[in-house]
Amino acid sequence: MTDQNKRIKDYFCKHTTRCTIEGVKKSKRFVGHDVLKADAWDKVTGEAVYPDDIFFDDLLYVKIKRAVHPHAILKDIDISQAKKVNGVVDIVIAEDIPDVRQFGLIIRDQPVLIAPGEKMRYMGDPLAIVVAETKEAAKKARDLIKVKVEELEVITDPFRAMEDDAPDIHPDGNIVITHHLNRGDVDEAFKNSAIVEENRYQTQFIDQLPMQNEAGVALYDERRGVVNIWAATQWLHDTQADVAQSLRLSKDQIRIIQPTIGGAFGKKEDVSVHIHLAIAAMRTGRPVKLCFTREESMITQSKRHPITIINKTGVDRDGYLTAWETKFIGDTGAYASSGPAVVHKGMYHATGPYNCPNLRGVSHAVYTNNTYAGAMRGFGTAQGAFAYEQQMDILAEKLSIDPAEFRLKNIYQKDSITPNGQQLTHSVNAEETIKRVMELSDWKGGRK
Amino acid sequence: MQITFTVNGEERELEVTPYTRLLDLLREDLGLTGVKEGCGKGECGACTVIMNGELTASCLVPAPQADQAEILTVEGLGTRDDLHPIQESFVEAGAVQCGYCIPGMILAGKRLLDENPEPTEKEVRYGLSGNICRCTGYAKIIDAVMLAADKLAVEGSDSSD
Amino acid sequence: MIRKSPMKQENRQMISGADFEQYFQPQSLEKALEIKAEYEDQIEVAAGTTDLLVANYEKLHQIKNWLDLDKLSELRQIEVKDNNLYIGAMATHLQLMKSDLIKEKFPVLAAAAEDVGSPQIRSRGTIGGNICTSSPAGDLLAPLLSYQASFKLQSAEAERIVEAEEFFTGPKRNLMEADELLTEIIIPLTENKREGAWVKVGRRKALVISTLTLSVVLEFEAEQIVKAGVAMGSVAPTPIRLGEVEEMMLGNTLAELDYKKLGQEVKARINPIDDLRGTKEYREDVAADVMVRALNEIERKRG
Amino acid sequence: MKKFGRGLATIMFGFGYGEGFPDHSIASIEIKEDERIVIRTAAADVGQGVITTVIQIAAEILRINPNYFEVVQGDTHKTKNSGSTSATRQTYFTGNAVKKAAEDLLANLYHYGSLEFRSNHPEIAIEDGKIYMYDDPDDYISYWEMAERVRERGKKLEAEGSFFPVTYSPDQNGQADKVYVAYTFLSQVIDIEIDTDTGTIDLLDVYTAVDLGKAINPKNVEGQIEGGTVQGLGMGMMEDQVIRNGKTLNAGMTDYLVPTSVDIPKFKHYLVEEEDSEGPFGAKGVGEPTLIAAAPALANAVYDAIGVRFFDLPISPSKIKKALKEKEKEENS
Repeated sequence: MTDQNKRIKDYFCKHTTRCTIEGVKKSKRFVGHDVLKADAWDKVTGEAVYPDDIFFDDLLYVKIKRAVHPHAILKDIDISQAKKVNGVVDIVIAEDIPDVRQFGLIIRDQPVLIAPGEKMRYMGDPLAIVVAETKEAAKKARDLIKVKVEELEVITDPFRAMEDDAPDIHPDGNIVITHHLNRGDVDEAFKNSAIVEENRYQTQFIDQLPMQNEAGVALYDERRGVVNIWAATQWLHDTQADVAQSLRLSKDQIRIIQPTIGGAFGKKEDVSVHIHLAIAAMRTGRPVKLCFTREESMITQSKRHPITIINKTGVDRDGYLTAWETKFIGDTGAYASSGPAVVHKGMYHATGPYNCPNLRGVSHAVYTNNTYAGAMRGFGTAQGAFAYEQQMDILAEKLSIDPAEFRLKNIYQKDSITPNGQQLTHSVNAEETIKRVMELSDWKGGRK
Repeated sequence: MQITFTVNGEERELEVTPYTRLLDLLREDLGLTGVKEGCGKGECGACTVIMNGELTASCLVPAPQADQAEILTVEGLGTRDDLHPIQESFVEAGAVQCGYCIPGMILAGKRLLDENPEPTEKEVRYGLSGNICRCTGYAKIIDAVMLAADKLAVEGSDSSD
Repeated sequence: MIRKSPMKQENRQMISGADFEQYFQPQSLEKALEIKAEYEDQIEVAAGTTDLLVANYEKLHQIKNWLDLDKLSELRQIEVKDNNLYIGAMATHLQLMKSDLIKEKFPVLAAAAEDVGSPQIRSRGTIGGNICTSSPAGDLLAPLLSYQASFKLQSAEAERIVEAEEFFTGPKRNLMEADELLTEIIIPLTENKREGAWVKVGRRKALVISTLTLSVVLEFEAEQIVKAGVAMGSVAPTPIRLGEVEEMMLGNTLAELDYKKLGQEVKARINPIDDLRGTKEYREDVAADVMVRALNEIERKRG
Repeated sequence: MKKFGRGLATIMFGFGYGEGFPDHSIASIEIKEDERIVIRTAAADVGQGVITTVIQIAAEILRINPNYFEVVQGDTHKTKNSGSTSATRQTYFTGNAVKKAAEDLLANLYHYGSLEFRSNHPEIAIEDGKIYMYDDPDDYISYWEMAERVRERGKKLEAEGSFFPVTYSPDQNGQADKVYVAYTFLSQVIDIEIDTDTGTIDLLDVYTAVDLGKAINPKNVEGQIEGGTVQGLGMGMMEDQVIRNGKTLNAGMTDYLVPTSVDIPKFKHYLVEEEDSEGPFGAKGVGEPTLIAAAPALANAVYDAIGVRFFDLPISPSKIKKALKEKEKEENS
């Protein structure tokens, strides 16, 4: 363990990446050149410290007892058996932390722990924080926690969630947010279109699956009143604020230090281990560690939104888009997370990079009892592209035009107007990307 | 129970329990945190080590089965100032993004090149097929292993001179 | 405010919370069988542990008794005796795929071993483990059925030989008794020319549990098929051998077979389910088509 | 039988948070006496390479080898807000903040240099960590020495830069003058083969052209294209977290599948570099756009191969096989 002691000191500065890259290279230009990655040396030698690589002597291990049903009222939680497991140091339930507030990226709708009388809304909801001397003791105690619940209707589908008689998952109803897009006269334009094509698209839940699961270590510096948290986040200061407000501390009392981050892709925007670690560290006065398993990570943390997209697209005889009507209904699961931004960002990109003067759209982000959906690379627009780019191919075929030609006819140019009415004043080289990819792939036209 | 094994050329004697995985033993008892846990079920390759000459998922080895074994982790390959040619290739090919899969990838690449010093691209792909990477799309990692093959070939011919 | 835990002091003893009692690592088969006889189903058998540690992930500390066969090098042999191939139960997938003997005499088994999981799994996972786990998706199982393998089950008191076909009784179930260990896999050799084909279908190209496997092994005297082994995995509660389809092929030459019809016969005799890896309908349709593919491959190999 | 198919998709992505959301990054750079140049930013490097990007930008402006740089990142108590590593924004936002800080620092090197050499700015040369008069390169002051002299003046050789462009919140019709700071465009052609026996897709080649303004580090951009595309292809053909009645049936990597090294296609890239964006050196972000075209291009390629459109993701072997059967029935009747 002496190796570890030696390293503990380094963790306060391990977030520093020393650039050893260019060595003897004499070039005076660096932008536009393949400068080797500054962090690669640490990563190819195994020296890079990721959150779960941090150890302290006297370290305690944390496990979280999670929901037993996707939608149920917690009636009773019994930790008496769990407390008897040798090596258990603390088991925290909601009544132990009455002042702690809900957290969340955009809407603070996520509870830190579910209290009796409150609802669990998906399988990842936390019921208790178990802290023990060993991982095994923590796991054993977690599995001995007994829970009684009153089961409610499980809402699995946003369309069911939007029905009048569906139970409310959150007090303000199941539609988190609605956005609209309106430009020009869509109805008139459809009437004058040569072809109108309407299709319904459906995307799926996707896990960002960064190779490193959520993990972290925390240590409470009682003298200064500062909780040090070593854990990944994509937005350091926002996570700091979210944790601080939840624990009713000042921002300065939460210090987050990023170890090396083992991938994120949107999954590490939300709070994961941070608040529970802070609570465990403050209550025990000892360093604490919490690492999610892959299963826990998949069940508990955010997903890519499944979005139902209904696209109705009109085109004139010459192959120019005339009108586009779209609906985006996104399943944001049990909590809002980035959902209130994701679904309509998808809609704002509903037409792809194509000129279309008449446009109507509506988007809803809807609560269900599924694992909550949040940010993932593409942020609603990946789902949208699956729909709009198939619309384009379908229309091209009906018009008997090469799909690349059809795109070139409609592609944005400088001064084109986006669905939001934004005039594109600079850096609009979409047409060139089509021409270049045609060249690169030796494109010879459409379907054989 | 007591086990004796060789890690990165150094003989170690350790007290273990059967529910300790080789992964935990290496990371927690020996501080070799270049061995990573990505799934705990042999489905991702992040915990790959070379055990008795073969690629092994250290998350699927109970510690007592490591008794008498010879184990190589990424820490045993090269250091920051003296990289092994395959580590160097990963740096130069731009194969490293988040880096979490990289120690396992490097060992998979090394095992492949030990057996097959002049692999085809297809053979490299199969050699790395037990290691999941979510960042790079594998292309630059495959490049890195091909580059390492070239470097090792040159090195080999130099030393035989 | 977060208050300090009242439990903090009283519980500071260093203790694991683990339930483990015994770990046996016998040096001889005889000793292993004794231990198995004593503990019966109260002990977990550890071979390559690629299934055991997955099944017990996060619960390893709850395994009370371990019987580790790792030191039984006698169970890692691959050899020919009396016109039979004997494979020790502890032989790994890697051993199988690299064995010249198996590549030459039982190429379908070698090919299946090469398709198991990943290099990391193949170096540790054993043929005995694959058999004893008895998953309908176990990659070696269909080839073992089509080569008409049998398994030697030993207890401290007795031993018996069981045909592979009879061994599997349900998903992850087999007819091993609690005091028995699988020690050897026996596959008959033949003087006849034998040709086979292996098909593994999965949702990606590596590191994947099979959606369906097919193993076809035909034995020829001149051009005539005199023996046939057609077996599949992941299309029924156990890996299955399709005896009726084999019957239809016997006595014929390849040229006399209607491949497409045989595909339909295969499809009619399997009973797959819908699961995450594929639908029932998918497995049925693919089974028919890959049977045709397998027969074409055999025809091509025979030139 | 194998059936070849080719599909095209073109996408756009408005990056940055946009929509009037306060979106900014703050960074600082300090030249130290001990031959280090320290960049401080809270921008999270999740593997994409922002550390390297900001070093390249600062090295370019400050005319000194990247070797001297050290990046302090990811500590709430040592850095100021850089915004999130999301929305494809770090190269553009933190890149600009670092560039501004570096420019401020360079200007101050000239300022203090002109004081030391008692000369005008145009007479001073700055390169390779040295400040000197054009007519006497041997009589130079190193950056490190200058840091010391500036300290003696009671100041630090340090600068902070921020980037805080304006966007506007859309009205109830979704309309505003500037909703996103800029858009990245990307076109991709994907070639596949479908095995009609098994309904599985073989990925052959992927061709990509991306309008990214300027590649600060072309190799890292390629890494983004390859990684993003493979994630997009995973979305297109295999990834699916199955949640039934609120419970995930495939939690874990045994049955939640992402592509392996044997599943991926070969790549060819073209970078459209007009250097016409307001990002550093004309750069735009590429992180997210590299994922987006893959699934639709794949869907279009599947249609090209077998004449069936799929409106649900992922396009799994089960769905393809069923569609092939139905199509065959249709054609026979």
